[in-house]
Parts: sequence; C-alpha cells; structure tokens
Amino acid sequence: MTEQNFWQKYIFSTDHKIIGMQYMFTGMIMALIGGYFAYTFRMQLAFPGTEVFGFGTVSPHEYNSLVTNHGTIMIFWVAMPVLLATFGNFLIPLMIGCDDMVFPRLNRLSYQVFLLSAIVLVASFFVAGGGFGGAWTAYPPLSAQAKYNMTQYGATLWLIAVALEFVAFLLGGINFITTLMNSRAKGMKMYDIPIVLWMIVLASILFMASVGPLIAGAIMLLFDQTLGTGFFDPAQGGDPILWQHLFWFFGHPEVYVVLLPAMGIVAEIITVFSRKKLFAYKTVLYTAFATGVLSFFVWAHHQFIAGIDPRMANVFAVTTLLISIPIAEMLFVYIATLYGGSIRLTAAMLFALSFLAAFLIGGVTGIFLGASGADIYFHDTYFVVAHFHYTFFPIAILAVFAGLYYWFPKMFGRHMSETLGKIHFWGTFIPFNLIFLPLFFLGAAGQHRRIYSYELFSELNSADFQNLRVLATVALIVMLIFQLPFLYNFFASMLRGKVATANPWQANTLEWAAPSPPPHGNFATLPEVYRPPYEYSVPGRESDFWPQHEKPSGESKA
Amino acid sequence: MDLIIEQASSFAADIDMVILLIAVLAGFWFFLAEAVLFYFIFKFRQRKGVKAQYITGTRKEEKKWLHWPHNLIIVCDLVIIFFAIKVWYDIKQDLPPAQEVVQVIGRQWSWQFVHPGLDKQLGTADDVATVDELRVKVGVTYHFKLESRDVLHSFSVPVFRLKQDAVPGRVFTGWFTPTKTGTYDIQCAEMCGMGHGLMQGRLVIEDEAAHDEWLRNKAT
Amino acid sequence: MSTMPIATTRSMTGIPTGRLAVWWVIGSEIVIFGGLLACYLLLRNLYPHWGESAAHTSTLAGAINTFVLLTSSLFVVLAHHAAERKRHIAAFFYLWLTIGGGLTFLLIKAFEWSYEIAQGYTITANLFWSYYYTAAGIHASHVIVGMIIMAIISFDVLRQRNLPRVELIGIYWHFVDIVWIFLFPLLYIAK
Amino acid sequence: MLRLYVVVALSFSLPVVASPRQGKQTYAFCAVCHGERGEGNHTVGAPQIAGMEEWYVREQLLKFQQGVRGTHPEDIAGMRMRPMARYLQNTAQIEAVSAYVAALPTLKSTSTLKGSWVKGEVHYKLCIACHGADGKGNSQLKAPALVGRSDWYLLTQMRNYKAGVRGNDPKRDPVGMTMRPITMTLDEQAMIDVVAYISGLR
Repeated sequence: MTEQNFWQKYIFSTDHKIIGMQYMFTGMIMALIGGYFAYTFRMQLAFPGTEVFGFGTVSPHEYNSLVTNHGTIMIFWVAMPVLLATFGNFLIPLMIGCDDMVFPRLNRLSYQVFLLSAIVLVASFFVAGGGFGGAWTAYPPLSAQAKYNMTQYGATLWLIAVALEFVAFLLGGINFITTLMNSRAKGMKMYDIPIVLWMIVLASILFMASVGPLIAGAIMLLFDQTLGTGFFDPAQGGDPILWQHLFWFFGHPEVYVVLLPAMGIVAEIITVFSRKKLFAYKTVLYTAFATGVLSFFVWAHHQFIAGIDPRMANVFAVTTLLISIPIAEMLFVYIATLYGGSIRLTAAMLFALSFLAAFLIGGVTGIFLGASGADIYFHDTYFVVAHFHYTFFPIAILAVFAGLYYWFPKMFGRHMSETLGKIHFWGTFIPFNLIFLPLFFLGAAGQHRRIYSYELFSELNSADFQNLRVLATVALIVMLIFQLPFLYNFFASMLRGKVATANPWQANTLEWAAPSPPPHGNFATLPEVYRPPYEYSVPGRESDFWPQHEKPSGESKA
Repeated sequence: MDLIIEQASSFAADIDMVILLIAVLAGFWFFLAEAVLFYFIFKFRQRKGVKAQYITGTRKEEKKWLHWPHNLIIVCDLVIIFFAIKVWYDIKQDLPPAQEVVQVIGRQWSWQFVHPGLDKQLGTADDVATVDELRVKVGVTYHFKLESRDVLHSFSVPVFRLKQDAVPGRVFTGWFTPTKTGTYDIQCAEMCGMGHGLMQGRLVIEDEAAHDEWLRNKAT
Repeated sequence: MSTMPIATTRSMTGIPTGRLAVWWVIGSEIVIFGGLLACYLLLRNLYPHWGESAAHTSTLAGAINTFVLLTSSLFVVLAHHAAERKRHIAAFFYLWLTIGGGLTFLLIKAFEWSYEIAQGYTITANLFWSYYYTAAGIHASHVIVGMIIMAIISFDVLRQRNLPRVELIGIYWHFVDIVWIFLFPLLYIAK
Repeated sequence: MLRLYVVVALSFSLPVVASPRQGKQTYAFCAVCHGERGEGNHTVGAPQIAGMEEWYVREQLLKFQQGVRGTHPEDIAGMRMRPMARYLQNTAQIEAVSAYVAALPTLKSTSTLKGSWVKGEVHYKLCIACHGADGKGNSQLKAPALVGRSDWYLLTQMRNYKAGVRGNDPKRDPVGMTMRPITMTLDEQAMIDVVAYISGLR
C-alpha cells in the first residue's frame, strides 16, 4: 500500500472503516443539531413566549420548522446513517472475514451523496422563508404549495435533501446486500452469520423494497411545488391522501429498517456480556423475517382517521396487532438469553439491557395506537409522541451507544472509560424516562402534537400540566448535559485511552480476529469459519468462548 | 381515563373501555416481561466460579418458554382486536340517524361552524355561521359534515373522544351525541401550517332552551 | 486508484458480484416505477375521462419508439455476445449502435413533446398529462443515464478492459426497455 | 419543586418588558407573512404594513384578539390573522410591535389593479372628510392613512365593509361601522377607481 496523504486517507477513502466513521461523525453532528432543535422547542413549550437561551424567541413559524426538522434529522440523518451505514460499513466486512466491501467506490459515492443531502438540508434552514415546517410527514396540500406553508424554498430543499438521502442509502444497501451474499469467509454458512449482519441486510432489503414508491412520490411532490402540477392538489383533480399512502408505505417499514439493526447490535452485546449462546438463533431470524413481511401490510394504521375507507381500518388494525407478536417474541428471546448467564454490567451491556427495558414500553404502548377504536382518541396526541420516542430513542440512542461502547476498542484500538460510561448511562436513561413518561400522561389528557403553545386551550393550560411540561424540558436539558461526559470520553479515549488488545471482550465473532484497530485490508490472513457465532460457555472447554475462526483441532490459541 | 379528561359524548365511555382493556392486557405482559428481565439481570449477575450455562434454545422443553407466551399473546391480541373493531364500527361505520346536522369547515387557521337555525334544517336562510365556536344541544344526535377549504385539518374534540381529518375536496360525515353541558376545547390535530398551534375553537354544549335563545339572538 | 479488494472477487452464491448488484439495482428501480404506475392506474380507474386526454398522445410516435428501443436491446445483446467472445471491436461497435438507438428514442420523444406542448398539453394541463410527462420523463432520464454509462464502458471495452461490464449494462438496458413496454400501452394505447 | 422551575425559568428566559428590542423580536412572528420590511405578501393575503400608524396597528390587533375582526366566515385572510394576534398575550407586546411597525420606513405600494384615476378622484370626495385630501388619515377621527397600503388590500376591505364582513358590530366597532354606509354607495368599478386614485396619491 502506498503512502496516502490526509485527504486520500480520511476524506476520499474507499476503506469501509473510514466510510463508516464518516457516517458516524456526520450522524453525530446532525444529532447535535437535532438535539439543539429539541431543546429549543421544549423550552418554548415549557416557558411559552420567553426568550430561549441560545436561540431567541420562537415564533409559531419557527416552531413548526424546528419540530419538522427535528423529526427529519433524527430519523433520516441520525438513526439511518448511524445504525445502518456506520455499523453496516464497519461491521459487515470485518464480521464476514473480508478485506472491504465489494464496491468500495460505490460506497464512497453513497457517503458523498449522503453528505450532500445533509448539506442541502442544513442549507434549507437559512433560505428566505426559513426551513420547511409542514411536519416530517409533509402532507400535501400544505407541503405542496408555498401559499399554504410559506416556505417556498425551504420546502423544496427539504424534499430534495430527503430524496438524495434515499438515493445514498439505496446505493449503500446494494453494497451491503451484495457483500453479505457473495463475500463471506470460507465456511461461513447462512446460520453462521452474526445476527447483527442479518438484521442490517434485512433492513437494507426492507428499505429498498419500500422506498421506491416514496421516491416516485417525492418527484411528484417536487413537481407540485415547482411546476404547479396537481398530483396531490384536489383543486386539480389530485388526491392528497395518495401521498399519505406513499409516505406510510415507506414510513412504517422504515421503523423496522432502524429497529432491526438495533436489535442485532443488542443481540451481539447481550451474548458476549452474559457469556451465553443466543437463545434460539433461528427463531430470531424467523421473527425478523415475519416482521419484515408484515411491516408492508400495516401502513394505514397511521391513517385511521385520515379519511380512508373505515372498512379498511379494520384490516389494518388486525395486521398491526399481529406484528406485535414477532416483535414480542424477539424480546422474549433476548430475555431468555439472559437466563443462566454470567452477566457483566459494562457500559455497553447497560445500554443494551436498557434498550430492552425501554423498548418494551414503546412496544406495549403501540398496541393502544394500533387498536383502531382507541386510536380515534390517541391519534396525533402526545401519547403518540411518547410512544414513538420510546421506540426510536432506544433504537437510535441507547442501542447506538451500546454499539459504540462495545466496538470502540475495535474502531480506535483504545478503551473508553467505563466509569464515565456508566455516568453517561444513568445520566441518559433516567432523564429519558422523565422526559417521555409525562408525555404519555399529557397525551392521554388530550394534548395534541405540534402545537406551538397550550395557553389558548383552557383544558390544557392548567398549572399541573404545565409543571409536567417543565419537568420534561428540565429532564431533556439534564440529558443533554450528560452527553458531555460521553463526548469527552469519546474523543479523549480516542487519543489517550487504555490500549486495547485484539479481542478485549473475549468475543467469538470474526471482527475480533483482526488487530485493533484493523489496518487497511483488515486481516493479515483472511480467516476461515468453523462454527456458529455464539458458542459461549460450551461445556467441556477451558475458556468460556470459542471464536468462529479457531481451528477445531483441539489446542486453544486464544 | 375519565379522571384525566371528562367524557362528554355517548361513545366516550366505549373508547375508554377499550383503552382500559388494552392497559390491563398489555400492562400485564409488560410488567411480567420487565420483572423477568430485572430478575434475570439480578439472579445471573457475574459471580466468581459460576460459569454460564450452555443453552441453545432449540430443544422442545426450552422452546416452550417461547411458545406459551407466543400463543397467549395471540389470544390477547384477538381480544383486543375484537373490542377495538367493535368500537370503531360503532363510531365510524355505523352512523345512527341524525336529529340535526352541523357543517364544520376547516380553514387556515380557524374553524367555521354552520348551525341549523330554529327550523333544525341545514341549508336554509336561518342557518347560523360562527367562527371558532360550536354550540350544540345536550342529548341530541348530531351528524357533522366535515370539509376543508385549503389544507388538511383534523377536527378533534378530546372530551368527545372524537377525531376526524378534514380533506379538501371531500366531505366526511360523522356523528356525536353530547351527554353533558359545559364549555370545552376543540383542537386541530393535523399540521396545517404556521397557525396550526393557535387553531383553537370552543365547544359549547347547552340545553335546548339556552340553544334556542342563542339562535334567536343571532337571528335578529 | 486502489487495487480491487478480495471481497469483490469472492462469489459465495455463485452469481458474479456485479450481476448480483445490478439485479438489486433493478429490484429497487422496479418499486420506484411500480409505485408511480400503481398511482397512475388507481387514478385512471377512478377517472375514466382521462381517456380523452390520452387520445391526444401520438400512438405512432410511441410505437416507433418501442420499435427503436427493442432494436437497441437487440444490439446490446449482440454486444454482450461479442464481448463474451472477446471481440472487443465488435462489442464497441454494437454498444454505440445501442447508444444510437437511445439517441433516436430521445429525438423522437423531443419532437413528440414539443408538438404536444405547442398544442397546449403541458405538464400542468391536467392530471393525465402530469403523469404522462412525469412517468415518461423519469424513464427518459434512465435512458440518458444508461447511454452515459454505456459510452464509458464502450471505451473501456475498446482498451479490452472490464469486458464483463457489457453484460451488466445490457441487463440494465433491458430493464429500461421493459419499463417502456409497460409505459407505452398505459400512456398511449389505453384511450 | 416549584422553586426549581422558577430558578430554571429565570436562568433561561428574560423578563418581559416593552422595548424596541421586544418590538423587533415580536415582529419576527409577523415577518413570516408581512415581510421583513413590512412589504406584505399578496399570495397569502398579507397587506403592506410598513409605517402604519401606531394607534391603528394597536387597535386592529386588539380587534383581532377580541374577535371583532377575523371571525366572519367570509373574511378568509382575517381568519388567518386572528390566531396570530391572539398569541400576543400582553399589552407590552402589542405596544412594542405597534411601535415597531409604525417605525418601519413607508414603502411605495405597487399597483395591481387597473382603475380610472379620473373617476376615482370624483368618488374620493366621499373619503376626504375623514382620510384627508392627501390620504394621510386623521387620528382624531380614527381614520387611518390610505397611502402606502396595498391597493388590493384596500379593495378587499371596501368589499368587506360593503358586505358587512367588517364593521358590522355597533358595540365593539363603532368606527368601522361608519365605513359601511360610505362603501354602500360605491359599486365594484367605483371601488377599483377610487383605489386607483389613492394609489396615485403620495
């Protein structure tokens, strides 16, 4: 390998690890922006009309824009790049014992398109009229016509940014799927693939199969905005509800697109830190398949009261409640895996376990919303907000932190501080519950989403409710402050942390066979695979782990 | 539910019943799962000299720990589906005959209500149109004709447990029967632009005498 | 330019990596066009009067274009055939015939559209025309992208490099062709 | 617990007092439709308000808040304005934003209507008594200036007065009431002409 200068090595690299980290750092920056937005509008809700430190007074127009872009950023520019692209890029070649992705330059292109989309989105906040404020679902006619949304440029740029992001992940997804299908190490059969890779690839396939109609829809909406066509304009014969179908046909599978990788990360971590084989590996896969297939038939539960045929709602209520079964079963598998283990509560494990605990709340509250009768009341209230934050927060924050603490030694060759990690964990998990538990209550009291101020609504303007809103906001600020130890820990450990060995957690999967951090090309000699990935505490063996690449000749090398 | 927010329509109690049912069934599984999770974390924490067990989860007696919860959840789901759809059917699909009809029109960013006048017929000269104020009689079954003039809105009355999106170019018909007098909030529940958060209406439920009195005042 | 990673050379499934990837690309494209056409068909069923607008499309131009695209698909098959036999000059020649087919297609399209626009059937005329221009426009952009990639590959082929890529662009070109075969009856013939 | 909220509230917010700074801040709400310079936006129905008299802005904001304006089913633009005005909670905010609007440099209005200046001059004789021959208004009579307003907006408001959409509340809007009989005498073309004449004034 010839010497590379800084630009070649870190900016225009085709190395999957560097690209993964590019996604990670972009995702982190976007998460900071999204967190800042959340802080701003939570302050407005807690102390309406006052000047927010670091922003100024929030106008209704800005409020809508903040809410919209908080949602958009957190899903498309934080959860997707970090869960799919960071872990996908970093782990797939390492875990299948390979030197890189099959199309390194396609991979680089996908990141560049993604970066461009992030830049376009950020630019949309600064154009005349401000950023788009029609909610992340962008229902037309509001999103389609500037005379309604008053963000002529913001809305168009937002739409272009989202479409570009889709293209980036299509390119990335093709790479993930092809790599996993074709480039596994010798001896790695279907059921020897670690769960996390299965999940990332299933998620990519789900994404690919669901996003197409929305891309077509985005082009149609773009024409509505810029050329004045009437695809979604009832005055010209179009149908605004059509967009909702296109959007949610993608939007609901999208939840599973980010859920599955998170589930995968958690599977890796709980097996390693409880020294257990994963309970019923195939069941996990089947439930994941079932979830993926079912997720295409549940989309209209977002539209129960949107004016679809009421008979259709019955069908979707049934499918929606059915999808709770595979997800619940997957969670039971994970809990069963803990049985009889030897659990080490490292920072990574704490985050992984808290994912299970918190996601259960998200899953259970989803049943209220999927049951059509109850949804009439809960639809578009804060109950929904709290519900999907209890799913997305564990997915995009808890599982990601779990993954970062776990794979950090592999990424940078050094350990993060466990003490700071635990402070960070409790400082994240407790405030998280304090933010969103009050919101369940407020939602049940009839408080609707995306409302700028509750002062006009006499039923919601009571002092008790306001105290709950303040509690949620204070908890948010506490949580944001507790991210500082993480950021310090992350960057300080990168430079000065305890040097890590190749396999510090005594894990089985192939990435731990490579040096920490892996050089370009990853492995000195490409490994071969002799056994499934979760052979921990096998009876009759001295050590409690049995790496996949270890030759079965008897003598222990680890 | 009725402790947090009043029930002011004939079907509010039905919806609250479904919510309670789900809360009990789902809550049971939730607390069970969390309890088991925390018990395992405590029981199987790392201890010196205790090695983890090797359980594949593929044997029949191990899998039963998945199958039984799995089957029981299906049963719970079916119960929930049954009641959810029943309530849904009563509220959204099976409209009881209307005694009076009101027209509800959503605009950026106000609600306009057209009440039938003293003749109880909509579309006649004595109709009373108001903005941001809906006045209805207690105990009378109303049909509402919901329209929108520009973007999507959602007509939401929390005390009624009622919500329906308004879509430009379409008219949706729904129903409600107020059961107690009072003044309540009407909200917009679908993002409709800058003033969405300020799009507030008032619902006044009054007895027939007071309502007629109001109509007469409006007519003059 | 980095050397090709070992990953790219592996083939666990037995399908060459490039071909596998192209099939996945086509899979994701199918849902894009599928979504658009599903919307179109749904509305077309709801609004039978769209037929009147469709009557103003030029079936002749559409038919000629179908013929042109099918012919170009034949050329790309011949190019693949030649490439497999390492006759790189012939492959180069056939690839450019295919590109020529694409160009003819676009030229006819340009004349057809300018005629229609001159008659007042613009993209905003009504919903049928919106779908007509959007669907055909997205398809035409695929034709253009295909032609550019094909041109790049053709010069590689001339230097006797990356010959298997002829097959890949061929698969893609067939896909673009098939999309047109769906578009043509839906937009032109159904009146 | 309450004390904690107060401490947090104070550390993150500033007390509310009327000040030029507050006027500018509050105007940010208005700028979305009425524009940074108060130039208005015809597509969303927001008129040009730069340099509008302070007393007039205040009164109209109060009228919107109290539901005197913006509650008639035909007054679509007014209904968009009403929730915005309702959000200004205290008098300090209203004072501040009125002063800010009044201080914005008056802009020349662009004409969007074609009317007869000559005929308009005849009809304008009706208006002179209150709005003045120069169209600068008379605060004593609560007649606002007409120059510098968007012509389409003047026309809409005359139509509204005539149709009883505005100035229909004798108790709460006696001043608006006086506009009604005047507009009753004008037909559509006359209104356009008079607006054309007003646009020519300076």
